[in-house]
Amino acid sequence: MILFYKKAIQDIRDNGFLNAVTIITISLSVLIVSALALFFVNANDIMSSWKKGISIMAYLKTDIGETALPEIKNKIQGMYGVAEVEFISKEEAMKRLKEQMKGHSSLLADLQENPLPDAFEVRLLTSSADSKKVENLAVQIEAMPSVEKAEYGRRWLGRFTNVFDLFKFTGYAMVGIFFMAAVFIVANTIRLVIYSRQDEIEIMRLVGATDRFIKTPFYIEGLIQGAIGGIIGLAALFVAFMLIALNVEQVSSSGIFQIRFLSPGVLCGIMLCSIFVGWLGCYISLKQFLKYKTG
Amino acid sequence: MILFYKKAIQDIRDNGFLNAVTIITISLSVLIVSALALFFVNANDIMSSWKKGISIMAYLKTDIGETALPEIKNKIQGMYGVAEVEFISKEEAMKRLKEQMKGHSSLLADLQENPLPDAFEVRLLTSSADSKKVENLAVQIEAMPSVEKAEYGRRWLGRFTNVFDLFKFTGYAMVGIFFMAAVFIVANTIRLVIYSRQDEIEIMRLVGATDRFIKTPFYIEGLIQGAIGGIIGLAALFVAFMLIALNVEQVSSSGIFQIRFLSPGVLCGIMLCSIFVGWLGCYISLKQFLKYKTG
Amino acid sequence: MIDGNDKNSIIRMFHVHKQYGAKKALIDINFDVSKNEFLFITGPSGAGKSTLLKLLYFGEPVSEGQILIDGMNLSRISRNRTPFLRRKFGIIFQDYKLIPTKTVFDNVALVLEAMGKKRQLIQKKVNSVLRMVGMEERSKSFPQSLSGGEQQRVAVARAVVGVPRIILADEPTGSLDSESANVIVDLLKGFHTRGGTVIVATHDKELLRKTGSRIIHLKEGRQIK
Amino acid sequence: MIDGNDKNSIIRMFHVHKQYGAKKALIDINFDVSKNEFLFITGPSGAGKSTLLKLLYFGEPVSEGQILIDGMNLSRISRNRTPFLRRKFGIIFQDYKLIPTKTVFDNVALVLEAMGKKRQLIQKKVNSVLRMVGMEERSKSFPQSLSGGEQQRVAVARAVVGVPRIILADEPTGSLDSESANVIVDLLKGFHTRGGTVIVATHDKELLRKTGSRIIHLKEGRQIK
Ligand SMILES: Nc1ncnc2c1ncn2[C@@H]1O[C@H](COP(=O)(O)OP(=O)(O)OP(=O)(O)O)[C@@H](O)[C@H]1O
Ligand SMILES: Nc1ncnc2c1ncn2[C@@H]1O[C@H](COP(=O)(O)OP(=O)(O)OP(=O)(O)O)[C@@H](O)[C@H]1O
Ligand SMILES: [Mg+2]
Ligand SMILES: [Mg+2]
Repeated sequence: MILFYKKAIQDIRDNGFLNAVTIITISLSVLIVSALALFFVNANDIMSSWKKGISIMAYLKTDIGETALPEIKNKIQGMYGVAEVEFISKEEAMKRLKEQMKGHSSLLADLQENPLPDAFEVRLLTSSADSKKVENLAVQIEAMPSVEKAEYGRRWLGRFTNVFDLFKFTGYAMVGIFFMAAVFIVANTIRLVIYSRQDEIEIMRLVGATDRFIKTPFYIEGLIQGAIGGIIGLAALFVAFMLIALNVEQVSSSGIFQIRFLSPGVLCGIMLCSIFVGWLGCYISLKQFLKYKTG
Repeated sequence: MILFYKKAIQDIRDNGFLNAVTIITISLSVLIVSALALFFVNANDIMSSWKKGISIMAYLKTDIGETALPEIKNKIQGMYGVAEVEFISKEEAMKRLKEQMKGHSSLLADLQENPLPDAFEVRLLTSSADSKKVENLAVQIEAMPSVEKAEYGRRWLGRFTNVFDLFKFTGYAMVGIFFMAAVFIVANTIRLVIYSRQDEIEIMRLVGATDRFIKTPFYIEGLIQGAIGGIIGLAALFVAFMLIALNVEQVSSSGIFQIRFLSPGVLCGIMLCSIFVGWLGCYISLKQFLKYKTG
Repeated sequence: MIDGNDKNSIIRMFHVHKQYGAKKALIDINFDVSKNEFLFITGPSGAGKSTLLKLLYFGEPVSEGQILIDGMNLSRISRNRTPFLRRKFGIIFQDYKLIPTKTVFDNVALVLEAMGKKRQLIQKKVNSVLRMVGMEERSKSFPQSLSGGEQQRVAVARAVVGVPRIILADEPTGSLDSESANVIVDLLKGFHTRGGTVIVATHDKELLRKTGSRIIHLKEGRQIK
Repeated sequence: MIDGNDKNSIIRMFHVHKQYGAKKALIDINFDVSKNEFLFITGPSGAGKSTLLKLLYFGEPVSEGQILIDGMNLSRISRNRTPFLRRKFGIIFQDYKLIPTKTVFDNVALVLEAMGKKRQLIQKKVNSVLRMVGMEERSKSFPQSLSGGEQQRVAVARAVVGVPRIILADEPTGSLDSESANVIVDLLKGFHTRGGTVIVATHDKELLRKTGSRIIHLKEGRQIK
């Protein structure tokens, strides 16, 4: 095995140009796929942060006493998909309404009595923030005897959920397509490299080398190339990311969203894929080229 | 020239494997870049459609007579960046408010007189729908003697504009990076192909062929491969698009957004790029490989 | 159908035919080669000499007929076993078939590495055969930087380094002046003396004259007596 | 420094040296070749024969010295002009240098295509030279499917098809039996008779004997008298 490893290193040096091309191609492919993944991860973050704004207002019946409130709160809190429940007294609600109608609050100033009900604002777990789940939850809350009505931004949520779903679907589809394209490109490049070393392979077979002896250095080379290509690709992505991030810092000093790099787990995954693809390209090509030959 | 063309066709047949690899690589590269472009075009559409929702409410002073309205409307309409101006009478405004407060409209039922003002809803051209421009316009409208107050969703707009700008910036950056990566990948592949035909080139030179005689068929091949690769790549994209579009149709039967394929102009641009890159790859590689040789 | 029990024959060919598309390269070839024989195959250009050798080392399958090498029937050999069949042979190819990206040393060492030999042993043996063919000074050169004759000598070194049972030499002195050719002939003879089997395909009359052993004549794919 | 006014010389070499790294392949070579001369270059393996020819067709630049071809000084020739220099030569390479992806016909036709000749003419001439070397039946084959000698004959055909002024033949009969070799020798002689200049690098003693004209001996890169 050590011999094979040495032979692989030797080989990489002997075929400098071919190896450079392979590594560059792998790097670029990794860059493409990981850039896309990075984009979708961040876009997903932003969208998810919007989801946090989704809430259900549970308006209570007017005859509910203050003592019953903790129990109701607990009950709602216990429902599936609920993240947080906040009590909004009718005074608080009126304050908010006034704020909303700022400039025309004269309208409300005429009122002697506050006609608004007490309410609970129910915030949702982001995982449950799609139209169906929200609808279910709202129905469930409305069914509680102490709740008069449960409301949420039905139209807006429907629209947003559609966009979000489409976005996610497209994201998966694109990452999938790009990944496959990258695998093909890398495999193709390695095939070309091995094609141009066909004679060498044939000569090795003719002097009595076993398939294993021929293949092993190629495999090790493939793994090394995959690893180097992966590192270069991810490094390039990181540089590009830092450049964009600096720019974004200026654009969004508001700090509402925080763009972030790929997580260590994903990075490891990409590295593993890159290494695997380096090996796979060799595997397929060798299989093909060795099959062409007799004996 | 016809001779060269024939030689190029002949060459493509003689080097079937090498040509297949080149064409596949070009196709995949075109697919990647155009898929990304398609994604951003559609995402941009959706975001732009949200922009259409942005409007400025210009509340009129209470002492404005009905006869002055057309003049005010015209004046606003004439401002830069304004798409559409709609008059909202105070009765209409009350109706909307009641609708918003549905369930608690008892609150408003008590009112004898409508305290809301008349207003104009000013819709904006999408090109003018960023925070600064909207702000400017709002200030301008508020400065009109007949306008009491001009309001718009300042916070939401700021946030949205940030996201939109970031999105656009990322979009350009990614399309740029991917385009460059694709060009490199294709050039690299062609380099490998020409590398494996180095001996052939050297032999041609030795039997007295001029550089032009050697290069021209490669160039024509490059152009043809670029064209074929471009067509296949775009065709693949179209198929993928149709598959996704069918899926989306079901998701968003609401019909709020309509995803669309790349415009003919963009398609032509991609084809031209693809053809150009096919040629460029040959150009660079041949330059390099011919330089290595003496004489 | 046939069994290789003839203890004295290392190679047996029975009614061998080889066809490339419509082109008949070999027609009904029958001969045995004894252990420790020095055999020439001769005939004009295109007669089928190289093709005959190719069939022996299983570079191509036969179209018809049977070949036994050291008791193994080539038509029944599995893909996994071919490398071991090939290690019985040391082959000097007509076009040398050196690997252009490897040095002279590495080209020759390859045979021993494929056999799994130890590094020190490889070093020693390769240097010794390169000295025998007069190429030890060029061991770090690449094949393209060698003259035709030098490449041929490296090819010879590679063929003998693994101490095979049979040497197949296709025009082994074609690019060599008579002096260098003598070195190679002596090398082959020495190998033969030490018990090896040698098959040489050539049209070098001088070579035939110098050695004077059994000759198989081919013409247009047929064996002529 | 030197002018090519000697009307009778088509090739002149003045103090030519060629060095590859530390290796001196040619040392102080001086000779003239007259128009319509038939010249042999001989010497042992690695003497520098192929290198000498390579310098003539400008496959490599000289390290030192001057070469005049037909009055052109090679050290002053521009890159654009080299193809036209090379068309003065028909070259039979020691390793043939056929293009593996082109048929025999296309390999030979290439020379004429590069010169911009008409299709019908090409067809006619290529078929005629292939007939001369006995390869007209294989014109649609690819080089790998030819025997060594057949490839060499195609290489000869390619060298003569463009009716060059000078033929450089590097071991042109190395892979050929004596009969086929005679065909090639006759072809070269015919070319010489019709006014061409021929330079043959070889160590085939028989070939030297058969022709009997001026011989330049090389040894370890030096011209020996
Ligand atoms: N792969 C192939 N496809 C088609 N024909 C082939 C192939 N290999 C060899 N031939 C033909 O078979 C015949 C015998 O070829 P072979 O190489 O055995 O000749 P040879 O005796 O070695 O000749 P030489 O002395 O010229 O090397 C030739 O006519 C050759 O063209
Ligand atoms: N590119 C190169 N780099 C280094 N050395 C070289 C190169 N080309 C040739 N040589 C060396 O120069 C010497 C002369 O080589 P050349 O090919 O001219 O020999 P030759 O006379 O043709 O021999 P042969 O009869 O074997 O063909 C040889 O020792 C060879 O190794
Ligand atoms: Mg042969
Ligand atoms: Mg030589």
